[in-house]
Amino acid sequence: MTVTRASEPSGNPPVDDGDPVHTLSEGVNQAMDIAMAEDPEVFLLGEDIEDPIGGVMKGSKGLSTKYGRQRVRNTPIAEQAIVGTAIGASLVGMRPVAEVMLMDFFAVAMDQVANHAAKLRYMSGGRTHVPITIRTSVGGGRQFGAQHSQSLEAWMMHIPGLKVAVPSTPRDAKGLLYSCIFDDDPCIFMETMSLLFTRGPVPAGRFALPLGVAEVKRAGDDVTVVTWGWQVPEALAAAETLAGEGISVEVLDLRTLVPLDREAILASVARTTRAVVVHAATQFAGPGAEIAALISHELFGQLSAPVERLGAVYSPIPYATELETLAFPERTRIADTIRTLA
Amino acid sequence: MTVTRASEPSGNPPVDDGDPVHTLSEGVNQAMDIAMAEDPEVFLLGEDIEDPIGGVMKGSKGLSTKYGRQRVRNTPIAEQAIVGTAIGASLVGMRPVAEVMLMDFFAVAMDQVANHAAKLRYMSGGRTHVPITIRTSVGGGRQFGAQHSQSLEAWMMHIPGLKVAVPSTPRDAKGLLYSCIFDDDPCIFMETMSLLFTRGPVPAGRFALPLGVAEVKRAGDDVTVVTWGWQVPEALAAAETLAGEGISVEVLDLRTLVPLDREAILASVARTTRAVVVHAATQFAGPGAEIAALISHELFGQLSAPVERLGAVYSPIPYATELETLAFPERTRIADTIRTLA
Amino acid sequence: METPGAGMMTPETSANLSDDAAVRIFRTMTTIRSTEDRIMRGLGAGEFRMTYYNVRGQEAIPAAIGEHLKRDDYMVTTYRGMHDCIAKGIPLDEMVAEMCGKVTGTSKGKGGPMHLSDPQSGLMVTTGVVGGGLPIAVGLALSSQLRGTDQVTVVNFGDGATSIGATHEAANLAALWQVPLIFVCQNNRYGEHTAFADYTRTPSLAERFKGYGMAATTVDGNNVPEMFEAAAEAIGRARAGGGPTFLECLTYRLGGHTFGATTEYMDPDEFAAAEADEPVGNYRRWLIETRGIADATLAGIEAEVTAEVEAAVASAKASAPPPPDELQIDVFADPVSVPR
Amino acid sequence: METPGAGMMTPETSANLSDDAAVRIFRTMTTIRSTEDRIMRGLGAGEFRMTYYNVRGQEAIPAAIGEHLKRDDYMVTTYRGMHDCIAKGIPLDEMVAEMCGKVTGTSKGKGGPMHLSDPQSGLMVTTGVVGGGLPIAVGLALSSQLRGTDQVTVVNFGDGATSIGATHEAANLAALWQVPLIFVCQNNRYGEHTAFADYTRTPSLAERFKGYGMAATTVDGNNVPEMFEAAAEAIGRARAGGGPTFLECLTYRLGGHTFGATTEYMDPDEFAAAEADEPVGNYRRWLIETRGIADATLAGIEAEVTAEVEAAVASAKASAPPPPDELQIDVFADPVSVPR
Ligand SMILES: Cc1ncc(C[n+]2csc(CCOP(=O)(O)OP(=O)(O)O)c2C)c(N)n1
Ligand SMILES: Cc1ncc(C[n+]2csc(CCOP(=O)(O)OP(=O)(O)O)c2C)c(N)n1
Ligand SMILES: [Mg+2]
Ligand SMILES: [Mg+2]
Repeated sequence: MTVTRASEPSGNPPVDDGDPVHTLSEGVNQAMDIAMAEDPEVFLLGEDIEDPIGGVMKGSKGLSTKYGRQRVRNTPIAEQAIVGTAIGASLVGMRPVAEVMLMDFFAVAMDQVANHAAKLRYMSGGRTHVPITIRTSVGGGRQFGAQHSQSLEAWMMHIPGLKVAVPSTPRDAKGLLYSCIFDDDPCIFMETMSLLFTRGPVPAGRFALPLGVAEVKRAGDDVTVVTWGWQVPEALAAAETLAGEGISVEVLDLRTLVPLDREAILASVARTTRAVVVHAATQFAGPGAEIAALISHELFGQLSAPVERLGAVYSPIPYATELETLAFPERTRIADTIRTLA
Repeated sequence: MTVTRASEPSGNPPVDDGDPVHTLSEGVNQAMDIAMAEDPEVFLLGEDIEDPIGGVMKGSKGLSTKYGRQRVRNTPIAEQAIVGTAIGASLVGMRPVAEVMLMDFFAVAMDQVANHAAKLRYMSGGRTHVPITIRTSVGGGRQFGAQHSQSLEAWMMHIPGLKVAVPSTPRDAKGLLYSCIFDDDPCIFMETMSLLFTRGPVPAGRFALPLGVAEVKRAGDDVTVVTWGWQVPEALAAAETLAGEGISVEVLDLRTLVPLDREAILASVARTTRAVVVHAATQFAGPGAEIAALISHELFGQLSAPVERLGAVYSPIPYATELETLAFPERTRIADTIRTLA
Repeated sequence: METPGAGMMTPETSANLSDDAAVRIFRTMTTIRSTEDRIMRGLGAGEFRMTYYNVRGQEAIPAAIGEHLKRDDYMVTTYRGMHDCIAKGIPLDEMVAEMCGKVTGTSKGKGGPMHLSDPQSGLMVTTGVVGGGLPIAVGLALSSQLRGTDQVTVVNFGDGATSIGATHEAANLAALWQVPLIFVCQNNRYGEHTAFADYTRTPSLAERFKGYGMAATTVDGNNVPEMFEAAAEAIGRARAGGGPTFLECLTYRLGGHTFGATTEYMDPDEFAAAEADEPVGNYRRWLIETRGIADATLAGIEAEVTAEVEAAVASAKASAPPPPDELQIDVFADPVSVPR
Repeated sequence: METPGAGMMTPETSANLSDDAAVRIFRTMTTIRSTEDRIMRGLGAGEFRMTYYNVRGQEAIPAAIGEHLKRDDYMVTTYRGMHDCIAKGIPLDEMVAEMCGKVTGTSKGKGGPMHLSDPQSGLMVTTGVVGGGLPIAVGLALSSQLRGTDQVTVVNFGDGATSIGATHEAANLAALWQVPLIFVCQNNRYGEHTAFADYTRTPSLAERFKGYGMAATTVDGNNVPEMFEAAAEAIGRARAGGGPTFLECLTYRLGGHTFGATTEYMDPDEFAAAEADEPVGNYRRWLIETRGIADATLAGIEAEVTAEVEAAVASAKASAPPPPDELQIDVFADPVSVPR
C-alpha cells in the first residue's frame, strides 16, 4: 500500500510496516484502553459491552475487567437512554463513549443525536458542549437483511454539529477513535463489520490521527476514487486490477466525512480530471451526492468526464446473497465504472 | 403565474384562475375530507387533531365533528406509536393519515418510518405493503429555534421505499395529498408553515395530481431554478426581479422528491444550460446535492456554468430573526446567485 | 429462579384443555422442536447458512396461544419468532425456504429469517428491531376495532424489549384505546447477553404494565395448561371488546443468543435445571402420565412431523435463489417510481 | 378534580419550613409571576415578540424545590421552564435577553425561549422536544455518581411527556443505576390541547413509575409546604445515594398552551376554580395568616422584584441582536471543521 504524505498537512504520521499487526477491532479496543488509562473522565456505555462479551463485535473486550463496571457499563436495550446519558455526562466535562450496536438502530435515537447532541453547543451559545463519541457497527454483505445492513452516514452529515469518522484500516481506527474521544464535539464513529477482523499494522501506544484529513491509500494519475470504510479495500483491489490494464487509479480514503477534506479531494481530482465516488450507503441522496456536486462545481470545465457515483442500489438490502452482492458496490463493478472513464 | 403543460405528461390539469381561492391548509383539509367521504378505510390520527383544535396548524379542522372521533383520533404524545399504529392498520388495507406535528419530531420516530414503513413491502417480498401518509408541518423563518425549524426531506429521500411530497400552493397541496392518501406506498407529506396560510385557487371537489410530476411555475430561458415548498415563492419573486433586468428565469417546482421528475429537470436545464437548486434544508449533504450531481452528470459538457446550490447554512437554525434570515435562502440571495450565472 | 414448567403436573389446571386440543398443541410443539433440530443439524453440517435465533425452551408459549387463534387473527413477532410463525400456521416449506434465502420463501428470499411474514396465515410482521413490532401491532388491533370484527392481534416480544421506548408508547396507546391486543412478553430471562436483573430494577413486569390501566399477569410459559388458560382469558377478553392484556410468560432460553453463540454468562446450574425441565419432553410425559394419551399416538405424530420437516427442508434446498431482476422489485408498487 | 393548593392551610405540614425559607420561596414565586406578567404585557403591547409558554399556576413547584438545591446541582427543563430557570438562579437579565433574541442573552440570542441554559447556575439544558431532556438528565446524575460528589439533578417535564418513549427509557435506567435524579412531573392536567384522561388510562402516574423500582409520590404542587417536604425527602435521598424519585406535582395550567392560545377545550369551571385558588396569592395569604409574616415585608419584596424585572426587561430591550458573524460560531469548537 503506497502512502503519500501530501494530503497530511497536520503531520499525520506515516505507516510503519514494522508496527505490530492487529485487527480493526483491536485498534478500536486499544484506542479506548489508552483513553481510559489517560483520563478518568472517559467511560463506556452500551449493550453487552462488559466482559465476558466485551461488545458483540468485541470492541470493548477486556475493558470492564481492567477498568471495572463503573466505567464500562452495560445498559438496557434503550438507545435513546444510552445516547442521552452520554450527552448528559458530557455536558459537565466527562468523555463518554456510547455504543449503538448497529447503525440501523440509530433510527430509534436520532432525536438525541440530531436534536440534542448536534445542537446543544449552538443552542446554548457555546455555554455547553457535547464531547461524546458514539461507536456503531455497520452491517452489509453479511446476509443480515434490510434492518441490519444500512450505512447511514448521510443522515449524520446532513445535521450540522456532528462529526463522522469511518476508518478502513486498524491503524486509522485506532488513531481516529482516539481523536474522537478527545474531540470537544459529538463524533459518530462507524465500524464496518466486514472490516472489523481484517489485520494491519497499528502503532503501539498513544496514537492520534487528526479528524478531517483524508489519506491517499494508493497514488495514481488517471482516475481518483473517493471513498471510505468498507469500500476502500474494494477500490484498492479494483485499482490493482486496472494497473495491469495500464490504468493508474488513485484511491483517496476520506476517513472522516465531517470534517470533510475538501482540499484533498479537489487536489487529487484536479490532477486526474476523473472521479468516481464509491460508498456502501444508498446512492440516491447519499453522501456521494455531496462529494460529486462539490467536485463538479469546483472543477467545472476542468474534468475529462462526469463524476461517477457508485453506491448501494435504491432498495432495502435484500437477504439472499445472490441479490445482496448486487446491491452493494464491489471491486468488479468499481473497475467497470473506472474503465468507462479512463 | 405562467404554467406550461410541457412537464405534465400524465394530463396534470391546468390552473384555472376561476377556481375558488383557499389557503394551503384548506387545500390539505379538503383532500382529507374528500378522501374520508370516499373511503371508510381512511382515518386520521395524531396529536390535537380533533376539534375544537383541528390540528395545531388546522389541517384537520372540522373533520372530527364531521366524521366522528373514531376516524379522527387524538393520540398521546408518542410519535413512534402514531406512526407504528398507522403502519399496522395499513398492512390490512386501511389508509391511515398520521400527523407528526413538526418535521423535527420525526427524529423520535425514524425507526418506524425508515426501518418499518419503508421496508415492509420489500422485506415481505410484496406480500404486505404500507399505504400510509404521514403529514407534517415544516418550520423555518418563524423564530421557532433549532429544534422546530428543520426541513428533513433528505433523510426521507435517502431511505428506499418512501415517497416525499412538498406542495408549494393550495392547489398542489390538495391534489398531492389526495394522491398520497390513495397511493399504495408510504408517503411523507410536508406542509411548509410559512406557506400554510397563503391563498390560491383550488379546484372544487375530487382533485388529484400525479406524484412524480414537476410543474414549471414560471417559464424562462436563461436559468432554471429547481426548487420546492417554501422556496418556490422566493424563487418566483427573484425571477420577477430579474425579469426587470432582462434575465429570464424558469422556476421548476418539483412538488415530489420521490418520485423525482428527472426528465423535467433535465429537459429544462438542457434548454437553459444553467441551474440553481434552492431549498430550505441544510445545503451540506442535502437534497440539492442529489439534484446537482444528477444535472452535472447527465448534462456534462452541455452546461454554461456550474450548477449552484442554495440551501440553509451549515448551523443549527438560530433563534434571533437577524440571524435566522441569514440562515435560509430567500429571494435576494437567490437573485444574487442567479446573476452570477446569467 | 423458580423452574418454569414445574407446576404442570397439577391436573386441575387443565380442566378446559380437551384431549384433541392437548394433542394439537403437542404437534405444534413437536413441529417447532424438530424444525429447530433439523436446522441446527443443517447449520452444523454446512448444509445451508443463516443467522439462526434458537427458540428451544419457548415452544409451549405460541403452541398454547395458537390453539385460541383463528387464521384471520393477526400476529407480530421478532427475529426469535420461528416458533410463533409455526404456531400461527406459516407454510413450513415457505418458511424454511425464506430462512435459506430461496425464491419459494415467504418473501422470495429477500426478507430472510428475521423478516418472516405471511398475511394468509395472519403472520403480519417479523421485525429485527427490538420493540419495533409493538406500535405496529396496536394498528393491526385498531383495524379490527374500527371494522367491528372480532379479530385479535397477538404481539410477541422478549423481556429485554420492555426497556425500549416503542414498547411503552404502544402499551399506553393500546390501553387508552382498548384495542383487542395481547402483549406476549416471552421472558426467557436474557436480553441478548444481559440477564433480566442487570437491565431493570422492576420487580414484576406484569405489575409494571398494570400501570397503563390494562390487565396484566405473569404465567408459567412452559406450563401448557397454565399458558392455555391464560391465553384463553386474554384472547376472550380482547374478542369481547375488553381491551388489551399483558402476559408475562416465564420461560428460559435453552441456548445462546443465536446458534453457535456463547452461553458463558449464563448460570450453568440454572441452565441445567431448565434443560432438565425442558417443555417439550415435559409436556409429552404429562400427556402420557396425567392425560393418559398413548405413547404410540405421540410417537406417530413425531414421525409425521419429522417427515414434514424433512420435506420442507428438501424443498427449500431444491429451490432457487431469487433471480437478479428481483433486486428492485417490491420497493414500490409501481417500479417506475424507483429513482434511477 | 381536587383543587391543588386547597390543603395548604394546615400548619403542621410546614414544620421544617423556616420563616426565612418561606420568604425566599415567596420571593422566587413573585419573581416568576411578575416576570410572566411583564412579558405578557410587553407581548400584548407589541413591545417585543416571542413564543411564550406561560407558567402561571406552576410557580410553587420550582420555588419549593429550589430551596433545597445548591448552585452546583443540575437542572434540566422544557420550553415551559421559565419558572424553573428563575428558581435555579439564571440571571434574570440574561434570561429575558435570550427570550428576546439579544446578544446579551444566555445563548447570545441563538437559542431563544425554548433553549435557556446557564451552566454557571446549574441550568444545563432546556429542550423543546417532549421527553428529550430526561435521558440527558440521567447522564448528568450519573456524572455525580461517578465522580462521587453529592450533587443531585432535577429534571422537569410535563404530564404529557409521560407518554413518550424517552421518558420510559430514562426512568428504567435511572432506577437501575440508582442515580441521584429527581423526576419532577409538573402535571398541569394538559398536554398541549389534550387533557390527561384523553391520552392515558393510567390511574396514577406515581403508581406507574413505582413499577420501575423507584420511589414515587403524588404531591400537591400548588401547596408550598407540601412541595417543600416532598422535595426535601427526594433530594435528601438522592444526595445520600438512595437513588431517584418520581414526584408527580399536581398543578394547573392557568392559561392556554402558549400566550394567546385558545383555552376553549378547558373546562371553564375547573379553570375558574384553579384561578381562584392560584398559588402565588394563595401562598401570600398563608404567609400572612398562618405564618404571621407582615404584609409590608411581602409588599417590600414585591416592589423590589418588580424593579428587578423592569431592569431585566430594559436591559434586554437595550441589548443588540447577535451580529451576523455569530451565524456559524458555536457549531463546533473549531470553526475550521465547518464544511463550506
Ligand atoms: C433497537 C435495537 N437495539 C438493539 C438490538 C440488538 N439486539 C437484537 S436481539 C437483542 C436482545 C433482545 O432481547 P429480548 O427482547 O429479551 O428478546 P430475546 O432475544 O431474548 O428473544 C438485542 C439487544 C436490536 N435488534 N434493536
Ligand atoms: C416529540 C414531540 N412531540 C410533540 C411536540 C409538540 N408539543 C410541544 S409541547 C406539547 C405538549 C406537552 O405537554 P406536557 O408534557 O404536559 O407539558 P406542558 O406543555 O403541559 O408543560 C407538545 C405535544 C414536541 N415538542 N415534541
Ligand atoms: Mg429475552
Ligand atoms: Mg401538561
